[in-house]
Amino acid sequence: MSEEKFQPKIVAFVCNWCTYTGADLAGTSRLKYQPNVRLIRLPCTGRIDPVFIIKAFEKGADGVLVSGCHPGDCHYNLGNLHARRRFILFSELMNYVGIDSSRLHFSWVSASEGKKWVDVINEVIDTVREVGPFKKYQKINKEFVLHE
Amino acid sequence: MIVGYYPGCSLTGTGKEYDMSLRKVLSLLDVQVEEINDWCCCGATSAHATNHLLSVALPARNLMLAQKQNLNELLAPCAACYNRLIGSKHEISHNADLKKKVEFVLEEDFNSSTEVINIVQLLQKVGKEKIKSLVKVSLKDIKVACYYGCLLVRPNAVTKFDDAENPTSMEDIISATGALTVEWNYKTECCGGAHSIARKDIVTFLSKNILDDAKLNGAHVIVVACPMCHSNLDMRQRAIKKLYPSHEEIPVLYLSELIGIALGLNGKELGINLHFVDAINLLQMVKAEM
Amino acid sequence: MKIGVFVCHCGENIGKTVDCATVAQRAAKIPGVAYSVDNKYMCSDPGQNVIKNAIREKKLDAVVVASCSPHMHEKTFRKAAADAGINKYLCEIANVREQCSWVHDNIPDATDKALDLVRIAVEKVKRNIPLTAIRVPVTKRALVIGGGISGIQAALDIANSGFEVVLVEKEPSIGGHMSQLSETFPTLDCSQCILTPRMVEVYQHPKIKLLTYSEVEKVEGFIGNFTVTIKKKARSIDEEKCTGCGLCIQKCPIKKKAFNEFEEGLATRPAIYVPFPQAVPNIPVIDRSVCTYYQTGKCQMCLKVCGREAILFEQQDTLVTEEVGSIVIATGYKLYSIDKKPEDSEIKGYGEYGYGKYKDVIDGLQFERIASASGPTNGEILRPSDKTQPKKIVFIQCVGSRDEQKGFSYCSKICCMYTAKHAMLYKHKVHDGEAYVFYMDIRAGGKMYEEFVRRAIEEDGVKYIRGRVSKIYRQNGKYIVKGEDTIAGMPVVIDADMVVLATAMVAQPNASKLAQTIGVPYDKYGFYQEVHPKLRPVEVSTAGVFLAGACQSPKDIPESVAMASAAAAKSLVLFGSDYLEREPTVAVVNEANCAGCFYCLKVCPYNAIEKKEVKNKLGEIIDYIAHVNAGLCQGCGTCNATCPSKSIELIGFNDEQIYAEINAFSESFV
Amino acid sequence: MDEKLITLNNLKIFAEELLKANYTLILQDKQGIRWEKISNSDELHISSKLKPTKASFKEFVFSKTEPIFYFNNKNDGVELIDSNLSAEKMVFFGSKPCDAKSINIMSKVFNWDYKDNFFNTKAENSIVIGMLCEYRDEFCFCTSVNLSPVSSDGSDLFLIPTDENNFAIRIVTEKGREFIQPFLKLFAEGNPETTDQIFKKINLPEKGFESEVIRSWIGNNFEHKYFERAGEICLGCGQCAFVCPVCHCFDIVDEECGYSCGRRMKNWDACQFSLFTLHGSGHNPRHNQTQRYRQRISHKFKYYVDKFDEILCTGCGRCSRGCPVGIDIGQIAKEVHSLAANKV
Amino acid sequence: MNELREKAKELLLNNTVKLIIGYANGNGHNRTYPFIARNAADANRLVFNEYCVNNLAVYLTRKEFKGKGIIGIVAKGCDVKAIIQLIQENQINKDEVYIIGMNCNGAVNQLDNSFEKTTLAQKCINCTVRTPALYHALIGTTKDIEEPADTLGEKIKEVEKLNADSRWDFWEAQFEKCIKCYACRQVCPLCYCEQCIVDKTVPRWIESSAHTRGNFSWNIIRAFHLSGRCIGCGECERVCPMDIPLSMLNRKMSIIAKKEFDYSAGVSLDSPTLVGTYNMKDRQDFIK
Repeated sequence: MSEEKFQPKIVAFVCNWCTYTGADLAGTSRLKYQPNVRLIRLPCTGRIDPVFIIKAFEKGADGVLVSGCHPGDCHYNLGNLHARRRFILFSELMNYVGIDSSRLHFSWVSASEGKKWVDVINEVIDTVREVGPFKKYQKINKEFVLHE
Repeated sequence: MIVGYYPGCSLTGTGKEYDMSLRKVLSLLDVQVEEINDWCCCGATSAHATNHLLSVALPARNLMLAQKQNLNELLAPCAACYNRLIGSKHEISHNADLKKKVEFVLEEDFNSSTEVINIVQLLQKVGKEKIKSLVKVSLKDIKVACYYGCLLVRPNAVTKFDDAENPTSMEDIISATGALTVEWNYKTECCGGAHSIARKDIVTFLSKNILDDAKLNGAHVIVVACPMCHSNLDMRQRAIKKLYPSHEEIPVLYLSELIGIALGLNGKELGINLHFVDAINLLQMVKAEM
Repeated sequence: MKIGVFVCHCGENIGKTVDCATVAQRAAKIPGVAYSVDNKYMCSDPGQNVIKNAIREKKLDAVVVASCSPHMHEKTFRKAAADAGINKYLCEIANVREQCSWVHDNIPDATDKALDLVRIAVEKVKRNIPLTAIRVPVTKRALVIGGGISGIQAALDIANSGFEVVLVEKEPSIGGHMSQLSETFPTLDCSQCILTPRMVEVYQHPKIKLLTYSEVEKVEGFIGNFTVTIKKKARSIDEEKCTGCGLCIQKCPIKKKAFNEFEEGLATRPAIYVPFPQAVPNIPVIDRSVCTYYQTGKCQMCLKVCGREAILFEQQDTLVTEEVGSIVIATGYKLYSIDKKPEDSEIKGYGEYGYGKYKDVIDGLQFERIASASGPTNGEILRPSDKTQPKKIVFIQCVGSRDEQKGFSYCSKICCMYTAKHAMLYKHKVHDGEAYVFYMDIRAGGKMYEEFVRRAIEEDGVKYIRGRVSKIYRQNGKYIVKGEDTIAGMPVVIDADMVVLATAMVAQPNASKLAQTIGVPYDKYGFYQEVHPKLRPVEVSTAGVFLAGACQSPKDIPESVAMASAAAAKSLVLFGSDYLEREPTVAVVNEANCAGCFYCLKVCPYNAIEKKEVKNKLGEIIDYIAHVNAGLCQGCGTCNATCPSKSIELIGFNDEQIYAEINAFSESFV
Repeated sequence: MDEKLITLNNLKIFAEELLKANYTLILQDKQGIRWEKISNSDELHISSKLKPTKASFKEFVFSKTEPIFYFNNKNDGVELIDSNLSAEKMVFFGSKPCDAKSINIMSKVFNWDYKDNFFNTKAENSIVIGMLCEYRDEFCFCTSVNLSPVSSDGSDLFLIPTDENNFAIRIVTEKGREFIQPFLKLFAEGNPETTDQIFKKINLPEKGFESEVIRSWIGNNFEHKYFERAGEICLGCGQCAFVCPVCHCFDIVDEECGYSCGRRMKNWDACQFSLFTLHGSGHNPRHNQTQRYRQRISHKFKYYVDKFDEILCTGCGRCSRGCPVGIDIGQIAKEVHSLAANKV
Repeated sequence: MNELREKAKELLLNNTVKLIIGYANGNGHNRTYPFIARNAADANRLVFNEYCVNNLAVYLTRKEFKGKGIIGIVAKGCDVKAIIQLIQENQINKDEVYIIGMNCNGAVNQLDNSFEKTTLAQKCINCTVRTPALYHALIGTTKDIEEPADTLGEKIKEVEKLNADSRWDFWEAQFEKCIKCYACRQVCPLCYCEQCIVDKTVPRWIESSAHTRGNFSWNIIRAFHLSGRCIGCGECERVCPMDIPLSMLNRKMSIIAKKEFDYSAGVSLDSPTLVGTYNMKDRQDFIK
């Protein structure tokens, strides 16, 4: 009997103009990807605060993806550039405290890259599946959980 | 500076003066060459005409040998060797299936990080300033036509070196010796290449066009960086003369030989005496010894 | 709060992979959901009525529609909600089609995911607040940047509708590239004959303010309310006094020195000059880089001969500020400069063609000037090197275009046509001449275009060779063109007297700078990026800015003119109302908590954050805190994410809403 | 008074037995930071000369954070679920008199009207094995708050080192007696008089102030300008309260456990935080730090005494040792005392 | 010391400053504590020596002092870095502070509350601002000091060498200890928010409960909010009652800022801030 495959939970924070639209395009093109991801639509990667990512882990995510427009494509011109700098700092910090790039992913997916979206999301899911459930975070999430 | 050295078959045979001159010049330029042990055929000519996998696996083996000798850079003086080595590396890294096959043949993982370079690239790394500082014999009186042939800069996407249609890197290096380089039109035209043996008529005709244009534009000498080019342009001049009696001979030197002259080496040391077309006049022009 | 959930089957589109009935049933258990139902087609009239009736009958406060992407029908459903009497911002969409049913095929997984998406939307909508659109007044005045045919057309269309236009041209005269052309395809009518009346019309139009020799320096504000700073470069001429008599130009002692831009270097001009005889305005300009007075302090010949004392050597650049409501960018193109590598070293030149080295290897615009009756040869086809008539001429298409090696993969679109035109003009003027055209493909899509090319081949005997040229070199006074005829499968060598290269149309060299000034996205080639390639081809992502002509991509004259009129129409749509309604999703500052570090101000792409004074009871300023100018804010939320204390929040996507959305995941994860 | 003797070796065996009997042993950690549970008698590390840990063992009876109940938000209403009370039996081993007293002091506030079961359950399940204290530094002032290094007040059992390898152990409470009963075989009989001799030799910290003087002065000098200077450098962190063995203020917050369910948490709070008294309206009755600092002094030396006849301070000196800006409560009390004495 | 007192007296007497934030001696022990001098008598109590570890810049943004006229402050080079950062972040007006800059020969390491051990503080190793970068008056002289090894840098490298799981375990053990007393925040000159994100209740991004999850979020976000802003005074680590090695976080962020953006906080009034600016060339190899 083969063991059931671990189904990771991925939260994706995406910008409305590029990645969300790119994900729509994947749908319109009837491309298929694994269903383990839930998107949260934001106006811009500039809106994505590191606390969102931490909160997603606190809520049980095994992996997080942040995705927005390629530099130069930002609907708001600069939002993604500020976000990029922010996430250089934050991803380094997360890596330092033990949340490395196998759980925390970043991508630029434009509105026309439906295929890339599918590739990125499958890659993220596969990578997280490989490293398994985020037991380390689950342990601290379970402190004070009521066992019935 | 230490650089790996892949001589290939030509440099041990018809092109041995290329090997001689190159080793001498590089030692003057403080470049140590480390020949890769147990190297084999680069896969040019026969292999890549008959068996694609073989033509990739042969250079792959050589690259892995270089890797094992911890060589960061591998010099392939022969343009054909250069082309095979760099081309195979490119192909393997862009084709996972091929990589698997090659690894099966090699019986090891292919993970080459060695950079394959040609002689012009090596001299660029050495630097014009360095060459200039060591020049003993000024070549300011001679005019040089730089002949690139087909393999040195192509395919551009793989070599990522110079402009395939209008290369100028050799001219730039030669300017360090003080020699003048002429603007001419046949620097990338075909010399007939491997037809040398089977279709002498084609080679004679194509080579003649190249030699003529060089002369027409005032060159005293043609400089090449490929043993095949050299053999066609140098060896075929007698045949040309038979067909076109008015043909005047023009010496064809390897890039290393020309630089060797400038660095004060004599003709014999550089193997210039081994050429079919005499270069004695050229050497006299710069008052260099044969 | 009573929330209604409406799950759409979208026919089979959603229904076949998402069990919509189950989603609706399970959604009913979500705290706050008072009503939940599925329907075959939610966006249809009956479907919308289901929503409207439920809102009225169940007294719903907010609705969630699980359907296609919000980009598709958010507006539809928000309107339906509004029709039924709730604020339209209390309607949220769960995207269960594009991001669920269409991309997954396992029904249980897709159904679970759909329910999650519904739950996320429910949690968000619980925290939505009723909003009203922001109204901002519209300045009914347009700025047109670029005075080529596109700019001229856009300016005239807007002005003729009764609105003021400011037309800015960086050169001393309007007219653009079209004024350099000899004849135009496919009719072969004289370019200047059709253009110059338009130029004069612009000049005389009471509603058009023409600023030539000027450049846009700074653009502030937003749709309907732009403030534009324009630099008027010093002409060294008093424009009020100058009558355009031209005496100064005749008397200028350095006639043969300066590079003549208009003639593409095929002729020279004096230091004081008008670019061409029909220039508008007909006012000269002094080229200070060559003028003897500016170089040595002596001469002043122009000043001496000018009866109107219109020469102003001390004139300075001045800055002009204009208030406009819309901006039309019509900055056009440049020809790919083939003689040297562009600064961006990724792009390689065509050294093998010898442009720049051989005087008789010229580009298309130079040929236009040679063929033009007002050009340096008065329309006679003479080659630049020795002014003899070329008997054999080779035209090469796609020089730069469609050549990834040189950095431009795109087709320049007009070269097939103008090369045919050039060959034809040549054959018309040199009857015994031979014309060869090397081409890759003939792309003659357009009214009467294919016929035009056929005419060149069949009636005028132009020889078309399908293939590329590898090398051009000089031998015995001839230009040896070596190429390949791919149809015959043979190499071709032509000993030509002259070669014309149809070089690529590329973006203006400073296109990216202007783009950044205005806030317009641009593609990797530097062409401005439209919002949607099909449905919104003249708009850019910055609202109120429109594109016309070749600044967007290579275009011919009729396309440029059509696009210019379209851009004008878009401006007029804007001017059709006194107020603009804008999405109210803007940032607001929690003034009690703002510490005034102003990181928000630093990251705001729109300069929408201002420093607001905080005063004590005595009226003394005791602190500064951030304040959002809602007119400028576009709602990106970068400030919100940057603010360490979250004292600035983006309405519609505030922290509480996003928190609730993230939290909505946990059930599926616990 | 009952007194027993025990060797160091047997003390270890005693610890071993306690672990076997499912007691949780809690000791000062080796880094001097806080008290920690040990799982092995080899880790038994006690000495009368140890410096007090930065934090007291308060967190074991009054948790820094704990759920008081859970809730489940459903479409048809809210379901409440009680929190489990821990029945862990805890032994605080080697507590200094200034720590040992803390449970008694806090017990008063947790029982004066509402009986706080969270505290009481833990307190009832706790055994405090106090120990004579031979540590002194300039921050110690137990004698000024009516305690002393030899006080067994608050301890159930009290250890007195007689030499390097031997201890006397005094049975202080009935609870202590019951607790030790099963293990008596490890103990020999002792003589209280010998240990009294030891007590006499112990060097006591100098008494710096009379707490009663402080109490009455504060009552009459609420607006005294002394407080303005005393508290002006306070940065408003909660360290003093959190390391204090008897500070017991807490905050109540809700947090999620998952989607639409959550728990109500009881968390430590501190009167030095500006949020401590912030009203929902935005009004803050103690709007500056000096007022907050005055509150701290007043609560410790007056209000608690008025209400419970107990000083809310054991003189352990932790808050002064740890204060980021060096505010020394013993010093301040001394200054207040001299203000009172000089009738300023 | 006399020079400082004289200068302080002069400033107070001629009303250049309203008050001076400085250091005074404790009672009997070596430690000094922050002291507000308002008159000449107060000025005579001011001291400056190697025990003056506190970063007094924290007081500049406090409501009790801010906006009530020019404040004088006795500041070491590192404290001045904080002042520069505060000016850049619009927290204090450059014209409303009078910096009495102290040439500094290093502060002692507070291994013990009473400063009995006098090794050089970690923050003083490789100090580049022993003479402050900005001051109105400069007092004292610098002399050569012996610097111990940079053990903090070593510790960071050791943690970096661990694998991700072990890094997590290391930090989990550290953060578990946190009691949320917020001494780190209160003592930090750059934690000046009117309302800290941890105190924000709608929504509560960071749980205020002192359980490991809440502590993890708190310490991570604090480090993140300080990235590119922390000037490395080490006060947070010094005051942490639970001995959490906060400098290992903050120093790491400074190292990243230096490596990725060649940026150091508090160096100059004219340099742009790290967050709030961007560069087209910013690294993006971590972005797919």
